[in-house]
Amino acid sequence: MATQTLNHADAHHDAAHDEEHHPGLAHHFDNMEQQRDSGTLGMWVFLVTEIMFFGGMFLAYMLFRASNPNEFAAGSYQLDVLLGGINTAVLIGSSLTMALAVFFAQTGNKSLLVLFLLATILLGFVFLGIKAVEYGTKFSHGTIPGRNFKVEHKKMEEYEEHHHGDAAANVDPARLQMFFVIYFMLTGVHALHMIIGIGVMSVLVFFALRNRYSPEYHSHIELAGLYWHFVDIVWIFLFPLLYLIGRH
Amino acid sequence: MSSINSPFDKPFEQPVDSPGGRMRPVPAERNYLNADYSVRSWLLTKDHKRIALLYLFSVSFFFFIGSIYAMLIRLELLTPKGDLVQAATYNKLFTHHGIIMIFLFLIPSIPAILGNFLVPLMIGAKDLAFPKINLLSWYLYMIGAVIVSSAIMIGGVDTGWYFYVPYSSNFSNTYVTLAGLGIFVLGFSSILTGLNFIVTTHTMRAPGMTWFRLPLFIWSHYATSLIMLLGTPVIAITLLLLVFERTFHVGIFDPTIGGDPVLFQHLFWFYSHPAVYIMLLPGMAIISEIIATFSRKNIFGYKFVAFSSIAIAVFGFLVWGHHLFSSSQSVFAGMIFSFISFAVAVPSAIKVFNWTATLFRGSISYDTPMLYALGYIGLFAIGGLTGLFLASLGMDVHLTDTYFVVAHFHYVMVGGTLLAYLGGIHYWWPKITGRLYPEGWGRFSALIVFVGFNLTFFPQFLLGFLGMPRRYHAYPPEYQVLNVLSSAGASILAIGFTIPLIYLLWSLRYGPKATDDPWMATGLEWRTSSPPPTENFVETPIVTWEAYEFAPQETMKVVGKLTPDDKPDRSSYSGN
Amino acid sequence: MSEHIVSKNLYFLIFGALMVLTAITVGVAFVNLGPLNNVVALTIAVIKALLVILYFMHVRYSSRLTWLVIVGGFFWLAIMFVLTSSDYLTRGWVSFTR
Amino acid sequence: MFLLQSPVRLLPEQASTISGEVDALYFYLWGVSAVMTLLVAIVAAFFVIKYRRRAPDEIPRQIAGSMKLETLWSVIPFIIMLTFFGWGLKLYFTMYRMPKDAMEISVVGKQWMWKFQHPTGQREINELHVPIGQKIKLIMTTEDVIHALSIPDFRIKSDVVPGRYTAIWFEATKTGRYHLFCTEYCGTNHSGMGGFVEVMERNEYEAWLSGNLNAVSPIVAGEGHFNSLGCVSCHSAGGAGGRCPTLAGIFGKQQPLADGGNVTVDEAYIRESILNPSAKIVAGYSNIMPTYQGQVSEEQLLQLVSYIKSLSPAASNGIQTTAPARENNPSTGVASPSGQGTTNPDSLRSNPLAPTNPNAEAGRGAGSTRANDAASPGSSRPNSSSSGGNQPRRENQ
Repeated sequence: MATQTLNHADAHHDAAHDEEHHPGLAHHFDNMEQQRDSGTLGMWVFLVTEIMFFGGMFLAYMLFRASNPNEFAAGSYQLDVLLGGINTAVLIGSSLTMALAVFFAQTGNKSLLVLFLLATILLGFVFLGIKAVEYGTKFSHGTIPGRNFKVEHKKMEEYEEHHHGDAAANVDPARLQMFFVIYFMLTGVHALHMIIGIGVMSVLVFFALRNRYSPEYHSHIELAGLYWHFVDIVWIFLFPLLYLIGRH
Repeated sequence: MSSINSPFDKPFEQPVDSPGGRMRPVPAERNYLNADYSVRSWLLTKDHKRIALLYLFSVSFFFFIGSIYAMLIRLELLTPKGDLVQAATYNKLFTHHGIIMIFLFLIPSIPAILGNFLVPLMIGAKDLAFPKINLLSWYLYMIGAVIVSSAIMIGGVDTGWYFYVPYSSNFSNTYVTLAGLGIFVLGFSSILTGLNFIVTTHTMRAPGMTWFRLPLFIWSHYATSLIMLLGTPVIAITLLLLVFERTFHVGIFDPTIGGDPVLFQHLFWFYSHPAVYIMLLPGMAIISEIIATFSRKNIFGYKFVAFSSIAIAVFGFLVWGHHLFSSSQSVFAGMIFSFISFAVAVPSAIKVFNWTATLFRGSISYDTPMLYALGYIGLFAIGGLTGLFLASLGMDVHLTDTYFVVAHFHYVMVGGTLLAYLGGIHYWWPKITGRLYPEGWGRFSALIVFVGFNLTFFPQFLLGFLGMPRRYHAYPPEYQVLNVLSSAGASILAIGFTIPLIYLLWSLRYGPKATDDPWMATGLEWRTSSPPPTENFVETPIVTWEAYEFAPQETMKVVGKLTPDDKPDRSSYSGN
Repeated sequence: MSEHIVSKNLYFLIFGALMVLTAITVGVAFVNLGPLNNVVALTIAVIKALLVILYFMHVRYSSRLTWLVIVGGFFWLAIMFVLTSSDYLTRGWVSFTR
Repeated sequence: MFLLQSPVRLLPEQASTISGEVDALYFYLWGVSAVMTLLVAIVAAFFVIKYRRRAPDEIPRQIAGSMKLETLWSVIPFIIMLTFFGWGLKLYFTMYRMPKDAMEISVVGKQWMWKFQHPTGQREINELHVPIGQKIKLIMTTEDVIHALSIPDFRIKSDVVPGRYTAIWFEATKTGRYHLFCTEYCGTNHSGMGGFVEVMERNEYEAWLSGNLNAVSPIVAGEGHFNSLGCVSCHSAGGAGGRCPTLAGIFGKQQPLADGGNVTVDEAYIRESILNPSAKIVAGYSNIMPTYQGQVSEEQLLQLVSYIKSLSPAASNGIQTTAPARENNPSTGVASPSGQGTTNPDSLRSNPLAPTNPNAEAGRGAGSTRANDAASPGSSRPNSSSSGGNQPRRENQ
């Protein structure tokens, strides 16, 4: 009879067989490597969907900036480049701490893993705090898109002074709003991703403290790292595109 | 039982117990259905087969809700005057019909039900790569469905399923925001399903299951998943922007403060055109399987059919602008989009020709799934070819937004996808439930569906060329006769959909028990018991035969011995 | 394929490079280069993103499949941008007055 | 046969110059589709019958595939599709490339009605009267949501998008009443947003125009807005531009911009310059113009555009009404509306195309069921209900 049956363990490498008993191995995977590869691929595929998600807003940014260049420059001028710059540094710093957390997960150093995860969370909160301050300023000036949108006249005058004599630099206040729509949508969705990331990382700290991770099994940390770095990359593009146009 | 059988042991090795080989009694054994009967074991299951059944119930429910809306629409259109319902109500009817059928039925139907059930079985895996995410995707589907349903129940939506701004953002007084959020959530369900399929196909294949030994079902689902992953985020952000615009009046799509309504159309169709292929490709997946099994032939030009799925997925992303030919899009862009739209027709044509060629010198049986598949080929050919009318720039100007478009996409969606879905449900019914459905009733209802479908939608081509616009509550009296024909067909179609519902439910209790492989098919899913055990296979299968290898016994390879080319290492995907 | 462990020093090096590039991009923004401002800002941003992807996200040491996934993602983004622009940039080509 | 004798039509009227071309493509497409579908269906049916299963366990000989066949059935359909593409493209250019010598009618869509204004100033709602044998260009926009204007018997259609101008043109070849639909879903009464196009003989059209004496041409009306909004104080129409660019003679020309680019002055640019003046500043001028967003309606905008176009005689589209209007109302001072209603029909009459147009139904309409009642001159007056197909079709409102 042309029937093939195989002893389960024979189908796999010996190494795989050893790993079968790892508590972190889900029942439907053959071995840890298959499980880790699946997780990594899954996270990358998820990040691709994130690229497309932010991509829609970047497309809107591109088209509206192309049709309202002066308004975008003027709007950008009204953002605080210092706070934006600090936030960029904070986020890059948090990427470093995240990378180090992965490093210590790989090398099995539990206390440093927890420390750097906490550092990442802390930097995340610093970023969100600064962002909140920026949002607060805009709220207090009424520069919030919507029916009650107000132009911050002081900043506008500064901007016009900065560009005095340049005819093309005049700004239609109604369309200035479009910059702030894009600004709030992009930074808001980005901040939402930060908050989710902080939440995920808090869970990881909890798991790490309960000794769940080892050099063999730490893909949660790696995947959270990939996500966090992605959020960092989005900001790397947002910073020059939102804060740095119209400065010269 | 349930060791791994080669595709051909049964017809040659085992005496057939009864004519047709259908009646072999299956010992009562543990399978995924009888493993646990508690409600909790269903609602918290991580078994892909049980999740598929959860999807089957919920998706079928919404299909019947959507059909009721369709019947009401056809009833209203019996007479030229808008006399059954008011205009505002009619607008809600077609909007609800569209939203339910597209987002709650067509998009999840085949991938989430049959795909979920079969992808792990066909590649010889125990489950999808992320079972919890799979369950999460069903819950997201249900949450999205509840949000959409509540929007419908508290007052409804009247924007059309495509939510064109500025009507949806600044003018409609209906529950657009709620419906938009519901579809946003449904989108995530779809993304997670796609993600699971992609990863599963890459990392979970059984030893020896190389890419070109995969059933074409898997290739098509892989292509479908690509679209789900790359397109759905864009509709998510588009709807989010719409909800923002509607809630805060921020003017992203409002021209009076520099916004652009056509940008919405670009973003919307960037997803929604490829979404057509989310609905179409899984249907093609089923047809490939059915044609092969019921003609006992390997699919003619396997690689062409496999890569045509990928080509459709890729080209499908390049053609969305053909929905904007008369929307003030630039003429140059129209030219590009038109050209690529014709290019996407080539892989579809390849599939149709290859299916037809597969029949050549086959051993063709006329079982219900095959009848649906043959109907599919004809109707999909008409649906696809009439799509070319709409891709042709000058022709589209006259036909767009008329009933011609309605007829065209119903030929593709109902004549194509829905027929394939019904064929697939019949084909895998023995595997899913362990029971056989009554064949005579199956053939009869397939015939009814075919006739009713053509009567419903063919007159709409004529109506469209005459100029009858879509979404019209009342219409000039000279269009009445064709509309009456269409409504008459719709009632026949409704009967055709109701009969399978009845006899399939009947078969759950009274249907004869199914053997492991009632059709003498080749896929791995037939190499395990019907219904399969929770872990799918008692032993991990090792694949040494090609897809659809209906080889006569004497030329068959010795099954079970790995040749040097067959890499048993499942994770061998990485790096090659 | 066992996983590659990147050394700590490399992480610090990348971090330093990212900070320097941030400083440069801010500095350049205050100099008027005309349309070149955008080019410079985006080029620096792309370089920074590449550094993060290649080293912090270990893609330099990852399988070809990972590369394919990433390249595919950005390719699809490009499709969306290019084809949408093909409408917006050519609106004036056939004007209604001609 | 029942279908052919009943009031049911299976084909739309061919009532414009492009109808025939569109129909030719349509039948070509159906022809190819029918051949291909039948080919697949017949071959499949033949196989299905010939190779039906004869024994329950038979396994046919397997066939892998054929590179030759695959190539054949990829390349041949693609070549056929290229003909679809080319023909469709040619037609599309015909439809959307506007003729120079067209009469311009402005169209404003609004939930749920169509508002038309003739070059001589007559306004209509949901009815459009046009002369036969005359190229007519519709310049369209909307006050609220997206609509689409469709005249199936002319095979033309275009979306009408807020914030933009779109245009379609046609030349009617047959008198009669033709449906006019809104085909882009626009809200509750979408299916009620439509009416009829009444194609009339030239002399009847003139009679119809002269029945409406107190009409003000859009150019004159536009000039009125030009004065009352204060545009004239800066953009003095005579051409003595100081702080602002002169508007005389600019239409259709390239204007250099302050940021180094160029812009062709067309309807869309004039509109944008009124509503968003800072968007494209002409080189050498400052951005001092205030926006008129919210101060002018879409109809007033269209009239302003007409007026500014009339200042550029070379580029204006050579329609009969433009030149007399400007000559009779020199751009100084307010126009006299009384002169308008009479001048323009005169100018129309002087048009060589004006007398009775012989081409109406001579060579056309063989297969149409509606030609008979629609074509006779007497029955083509507004509101003359003729065949079943021409009855006013809505009950509500």
